[in-house]
Amino acid sequence: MKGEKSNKIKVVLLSSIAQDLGWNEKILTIEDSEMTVFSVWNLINSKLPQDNIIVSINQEITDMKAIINPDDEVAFMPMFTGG
Amino acid sequence: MKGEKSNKIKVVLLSSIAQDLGWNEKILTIEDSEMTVFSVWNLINSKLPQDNIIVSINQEITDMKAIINPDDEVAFMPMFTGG
Amino acid sequence: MMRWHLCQCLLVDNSKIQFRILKETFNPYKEFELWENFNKSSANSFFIGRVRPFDQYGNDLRKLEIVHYKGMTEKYIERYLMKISRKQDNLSILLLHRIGFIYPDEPIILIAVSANHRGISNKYLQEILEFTKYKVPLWKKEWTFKGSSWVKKNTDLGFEL
Amino acid sequence: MMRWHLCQCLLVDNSKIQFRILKETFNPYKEFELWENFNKSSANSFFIGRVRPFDQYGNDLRKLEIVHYKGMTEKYIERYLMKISRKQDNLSILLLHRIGFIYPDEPIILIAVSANHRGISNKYLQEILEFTKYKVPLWKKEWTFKGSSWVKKNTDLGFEL
Repeated sequence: MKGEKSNKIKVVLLSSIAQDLGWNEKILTIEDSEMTVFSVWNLINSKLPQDNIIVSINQEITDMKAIINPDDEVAFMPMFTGG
Repeated sequence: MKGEKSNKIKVVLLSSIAQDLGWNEKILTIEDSEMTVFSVWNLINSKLPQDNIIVSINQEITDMKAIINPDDEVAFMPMFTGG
Repeated sequence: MMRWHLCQCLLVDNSKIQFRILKETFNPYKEFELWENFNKSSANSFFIGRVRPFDQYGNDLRKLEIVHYKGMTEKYIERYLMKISRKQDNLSILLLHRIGFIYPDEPIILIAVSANHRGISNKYLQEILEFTKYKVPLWKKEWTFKGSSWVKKNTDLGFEL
Repeated sequence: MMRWHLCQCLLVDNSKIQFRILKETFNPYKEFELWENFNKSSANSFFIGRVRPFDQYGNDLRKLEIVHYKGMTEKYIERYLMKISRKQDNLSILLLHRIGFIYPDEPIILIAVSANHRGISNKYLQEILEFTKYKVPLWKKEWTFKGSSWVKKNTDLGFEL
């Protein structure tokens, strides 16, 4: 049934998170159909604390409990410091 | 005793007050040594109301009860509307 | 007062203040650029007030006339700008105000304030603007195609505080 | 997003909004002049933010780096500017923000707001400025002569509210 459907997601890291983990973008294959942003975070990161992290799905800010769908772009970023 | 001393004052009108009374500046001779701004106002004006008038002596804002000295410059002006 | 016409700039403690009463129109962008070249800070706030094309009753405006009380107007501006320069360190202020006849869309007032923080430059810019509206001896007369009349009351901020 | 690059200007009801994310430095006075030529109102408020010559620890700064999240940054700015344009009629807004490397004294941000009343142009200018500091996906990294570090916290307004 799921054979035709993509099960890949794009993970984007920004600013100090990209620097700390050493990469900016990765394409991941997801197995779990009920995967949350938090489970992606645990998958890619084993050292950074989760505090004060802003997360987005498809460039819309969301929270760690949000469910990820195939083809989604998930991003992890620190607090904004622009202006 | 007072012969050597000037007993003249300069009266300045600004904005709508100058227009309503028809002049901008006058030199007046004062007789009364205890003359107030209010008495100058009564001397020069018999038609305008006293409300919302700003008065100054020597370009410092004061009030109608202030005493005028010889050589003073007394001015009558409406509320400011600049900026 | 003479020193203003000679140096156009006064140092008060660590702050620089400058103002001019102008009989002719001016180019606000040129003024910003000239001034900011010598007053670059991390926060720079500017304001240009221009003549509306209608009078206080909604009629088409031909021109605005601004009258000042020579000597007293300058004294009140100088005293006020010196006061805020003493309250706040490292402030640069430029204030230009037109007098005489000013036509629709021409600038009447320009204010520039530089400071180390955005909150400070914005705060003093607004304070100076309200000051020029209510505390400086300046009067406006509106000339329409039917006649002229003195402005009785200042325009408000445009919203309820 | 493409329409921004084509027309650089969006009409929302009676208001005009415009923003650009810039990789190169710009001349703020030229930008004000070009923009205000088409957006002359009675009240015009402007802000230029420039790079401080020192970092968050007080060391000499070599350069500032600003990173954005391409697509998301533009989307959040556009959505916010459209929201305030719908709240307030007859507003014109210009917002420029630098990304990449920016050197001390160079402009990072320019905001221009035109309105019918001074209170409105000043109010929205400040709102937009605070918005860009706290609500837009933008990050600062400071490069000194010893190394680089990400800015953890925004500078404050400069005074107690």
